[in-house]
Amino acid sequence: MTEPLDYTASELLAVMSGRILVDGQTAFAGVGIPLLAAVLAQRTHAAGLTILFEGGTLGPFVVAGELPPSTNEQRCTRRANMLLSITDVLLLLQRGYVDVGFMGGAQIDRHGNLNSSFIGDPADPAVRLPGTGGGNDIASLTQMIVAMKHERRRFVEKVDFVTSPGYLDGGASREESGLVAGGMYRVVTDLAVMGFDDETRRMKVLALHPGVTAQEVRDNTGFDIDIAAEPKFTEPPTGKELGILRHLDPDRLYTA
Amino acid sequence: MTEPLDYTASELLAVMSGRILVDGQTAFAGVGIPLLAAVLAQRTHAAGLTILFEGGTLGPFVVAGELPPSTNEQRCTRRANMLLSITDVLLLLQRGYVDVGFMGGAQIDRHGNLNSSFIGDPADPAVRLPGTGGGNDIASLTQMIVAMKHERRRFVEKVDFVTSPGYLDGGASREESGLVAGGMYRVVTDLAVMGFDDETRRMKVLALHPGVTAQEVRDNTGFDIDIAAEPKFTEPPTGKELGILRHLDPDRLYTA
Amino acid sequence: MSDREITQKPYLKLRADTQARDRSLREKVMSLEEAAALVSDGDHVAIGGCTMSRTPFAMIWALIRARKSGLHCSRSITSSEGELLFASGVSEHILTSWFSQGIVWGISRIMRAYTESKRARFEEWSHMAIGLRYRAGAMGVPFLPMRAMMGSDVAGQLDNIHEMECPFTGERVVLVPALNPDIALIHVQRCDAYGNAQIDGLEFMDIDIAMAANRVILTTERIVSNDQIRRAPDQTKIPFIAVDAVVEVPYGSAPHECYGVYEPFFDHMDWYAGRMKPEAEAGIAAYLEKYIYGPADWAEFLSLLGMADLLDASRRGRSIYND
Amino acid sequence: MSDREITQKPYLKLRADTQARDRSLREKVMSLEEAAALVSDGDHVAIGGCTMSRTPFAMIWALIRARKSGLHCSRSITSSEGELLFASGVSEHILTSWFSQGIVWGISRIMRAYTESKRARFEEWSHMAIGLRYRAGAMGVPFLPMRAMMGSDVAGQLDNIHEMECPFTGERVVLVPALNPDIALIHVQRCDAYGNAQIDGLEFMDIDIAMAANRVILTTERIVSNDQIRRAPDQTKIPFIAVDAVVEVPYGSAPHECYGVYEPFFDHMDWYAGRMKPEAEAGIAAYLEKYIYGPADWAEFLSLLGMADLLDASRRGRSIYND
Repeated sequence: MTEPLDYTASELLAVMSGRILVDGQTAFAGVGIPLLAAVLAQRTHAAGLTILFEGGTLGPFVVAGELPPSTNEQRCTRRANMLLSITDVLLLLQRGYVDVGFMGGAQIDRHGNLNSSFIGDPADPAVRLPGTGGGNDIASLTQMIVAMKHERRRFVEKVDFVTSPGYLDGGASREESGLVAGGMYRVVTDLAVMGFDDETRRMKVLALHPGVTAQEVRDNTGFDIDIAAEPKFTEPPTGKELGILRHLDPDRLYTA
Repeated sequence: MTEPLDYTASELLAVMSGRILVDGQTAFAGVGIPLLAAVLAQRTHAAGLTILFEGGTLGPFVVAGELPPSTNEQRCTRRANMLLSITDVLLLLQRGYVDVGFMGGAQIDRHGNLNSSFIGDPADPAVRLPGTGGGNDIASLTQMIVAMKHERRRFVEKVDFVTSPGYLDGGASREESGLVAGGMYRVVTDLAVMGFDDETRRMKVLALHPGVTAQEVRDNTGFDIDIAAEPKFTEPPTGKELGILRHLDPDRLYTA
Repeated sequence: MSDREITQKPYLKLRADTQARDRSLREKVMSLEEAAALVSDGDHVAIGGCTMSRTPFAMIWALIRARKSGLHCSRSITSSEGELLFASGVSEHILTSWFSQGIVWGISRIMRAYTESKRARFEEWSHMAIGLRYRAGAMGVPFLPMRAMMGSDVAGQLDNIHEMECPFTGERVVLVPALNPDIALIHVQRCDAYGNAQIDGLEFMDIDIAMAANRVILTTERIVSNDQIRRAPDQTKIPFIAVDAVVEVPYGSAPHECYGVYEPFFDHMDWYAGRMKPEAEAGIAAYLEKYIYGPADWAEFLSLLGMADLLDASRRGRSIYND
Repeated sequence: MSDREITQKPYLKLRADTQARDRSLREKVMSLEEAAALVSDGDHVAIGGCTMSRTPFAMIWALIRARKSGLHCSRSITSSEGELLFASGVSEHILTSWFSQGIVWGISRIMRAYTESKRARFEEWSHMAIGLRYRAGAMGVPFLPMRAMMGSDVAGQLDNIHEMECPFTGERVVLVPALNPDIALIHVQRCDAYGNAQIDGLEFMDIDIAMAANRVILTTERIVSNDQIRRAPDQTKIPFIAVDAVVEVPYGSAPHECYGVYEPFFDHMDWYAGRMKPEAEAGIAAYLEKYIYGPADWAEFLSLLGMADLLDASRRGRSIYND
């Protein structure tokens, strides 16, 4: 066994969420960690992964060191297979061409609802956040993967505002609201990989990252979260994975 | 006064309907007489007329001697300003960008309804005609000009089938059906120019062509049609107009 | 006759069918015959192009040769390919807005013979209604609203059209249901081996048809490299994720036209129309025998059209770029 | 606050307004100042592009200099141009899906300051909902159906959104109302003097916005001949019939990007973001003074950005065609 490698929390996040993507899938990716993770997946186990950006790009090539600042700049389009209008690329979600939506999150609750609109009372918020963008559409129409930092203030019992729907109030409430397709699939943090119970739709820990304890997850989660008595552990990031990430983001814009 | 010029019924039709078009208008034109008439208008009094084809062409240049066989061939697109999908060019009608629809007709009734679908009982027709194409859409959403031969079997009390709506049963029945915009504006034949009464929406003669009598129109119309006691007359085709038409259609495909 | 209807798929079924397709970037090049095998009897087959333009003629030719049956066909406007589909027995149901060889040739005798005798059905919708039905299918919604068709007998004789009042403005609109064809046949000027397609000139309804369908067969004048596609991704009109087969067929729309490559083979179309005049059904039966079933392959079909016609159609076709 | 709402026009009014426009093929070239005069206080102004891409920055710059007020703005995603619209007092209402300078610069302090104090309103709709609202406007229908927004608080806090059951499938869909802006501001790579516009790269929602609006101002990197447009009519994305003003403004999206011509002026955007950090409102007031009100003309504004930045942004912009 060699020495464990050094990596940042963001690098861990990118590696762990990238591993969830499957070869041949079509994935809507946000910029930052999701994009890094998706490109990492393409260059490791999922060469046939198709990336889509909500700005209108289908199947681009992301140039190392030229990561796009949003999904809407020309950097997103280099050597793409197709460019579409925003509305048309989002309609691919609705038509069912997209397997996975992959984004970051500011605040999430036990049923996987995401808030990126308001902290506090929406009518008189403590913080007005930037809003949904395509988040609501993507979360409504795909299997979602969310990558985010594991902090108590981000993992809350109930979000202040449901910007991007997860399982709403749990159980069958998502389907009953009219959202018959998609749903929250995985939440990946710097501590663990979470999924959702098939019945209750409550968040549960599927695996802890190397060296993380169940107590650490509980301490950093603002609600009661299910963790197996003998939890599984993820495999640590490999040198190859970290090397690809550092090649892609040499200035550590997203992986500092 | 010079000798009256010789011209065919189709040439008369093209000249008379072309004159109705106004400079600066945007007109949806079918092939055949409507297209010839529209190009004639452009080359006489309406240089700023914009022609649209239901195949998806906006503002084309029609080459003399290369008249398109339908609105969907590349001949329709020469030196056009824009090509759109069929659905999008038809949506220009719905959005309100188009002033005039201009087409031929197989059968018309006293309220300006057009039939291009069935002769006889639609459930067991004597003749299955080719159908609406964009006719229904154009008639539903623009001020319509129809150019057709004036024959008793074509001008009927009530069409067997309303393919392209005129004023339906007359009066306010068109608006009441939900068709709040557009309506039949003019019917031009080889005998006369017809309009519609503002109240009853019944067809009436606005002007007879040179040398045509009111009785001739009545004899060739399958319903009781209003003609003023002292009818107006149109001006005969000029040498310039006929010259342009013959230049455009040297093989007399549409003007024999 | 419920087997003469095109039915609407529930949304979850539509999604599941799409998700079951291999949408990855993979090579899909095959022969006309292999592509024909992707079409099942009874399928709803949407036909790209319009009238005599970018008709996927070679693919239809292959379907007739493969003796398909019970196909429900749909197309914006139907020309001679519809006559052949009826007369060959491949289809007894075409949903379209207009059906005849072309205005200059008068009313189709074959269309009349088959529909008036009720051996086949010409289901008539307005041009825009068909466009919006495909578009609804492409958008993944069950319907779209429109402001035509009201008051007319075209709407009156259809039972899957619905009127409603807009909840925002109180205005009356017509709703038309989505069309999601089982398979779409589209002919393009060029695409890559993965199915990224570029279309020059008039698009007709092809993009919506491709995105709405559960399977897409592209025939193409030529296959280009994926690198060429990626150099101008804003020129891609149909993405590889929606395509299931790519067949390279030069002159694949003949005797119809392919924008910028060839105009219609007018001499042949005139001759064909004349052939139907004395006895339509016997005429088209002979045509099917000689031109569809007879040739060993597509090149032999083109040979029957003749080199002179091919050169003339090509000269006229390319002339669009002369200015 | 009804003056903070964007209202929907009745169909006949929408048509009458469109028909009253001179849609003929005529020259429409004018200056930024003349084009700004086409915008009335209180208008609903739709802004083309997305985030930092093809923002009609020069036109917004001109509207701020012209001291417009009460504009209702809408845009797919709003970046620093929205901060300037709020801080200048030109607009107190922006309808958009996301509002911040850009992810890498964190949450907009100006957006927060204005919305949290209720001096201005950020009306949030999902990205697709905004796209479909413009599309409904472009199609001339009062609404479009969609399958997102349900269950969320984004829909919950809006009163002009409606749920219904599809009459064909029984499925539940959300209806979103049409947006028909009074005026649209769109920046393009090239157009002719009549307003036939070509757009390279990402289109965003610009085509729908242009067709939906009652008036369109195009700013363009360069004006080309109508002959050039007519040589490739399938490249025209916005037709002259929808355009009311054409303004030639090189670097008209600076300091944002224009696809294939220049990338964002990142140094300036970083500096701008930093300038807001200590005291956002004082920072943007100083920025407005120096960069918006101060310059004699657009060239002087570009001079303030600096030649080195301009060359670097251009080099990066053109690099998309290097492959």
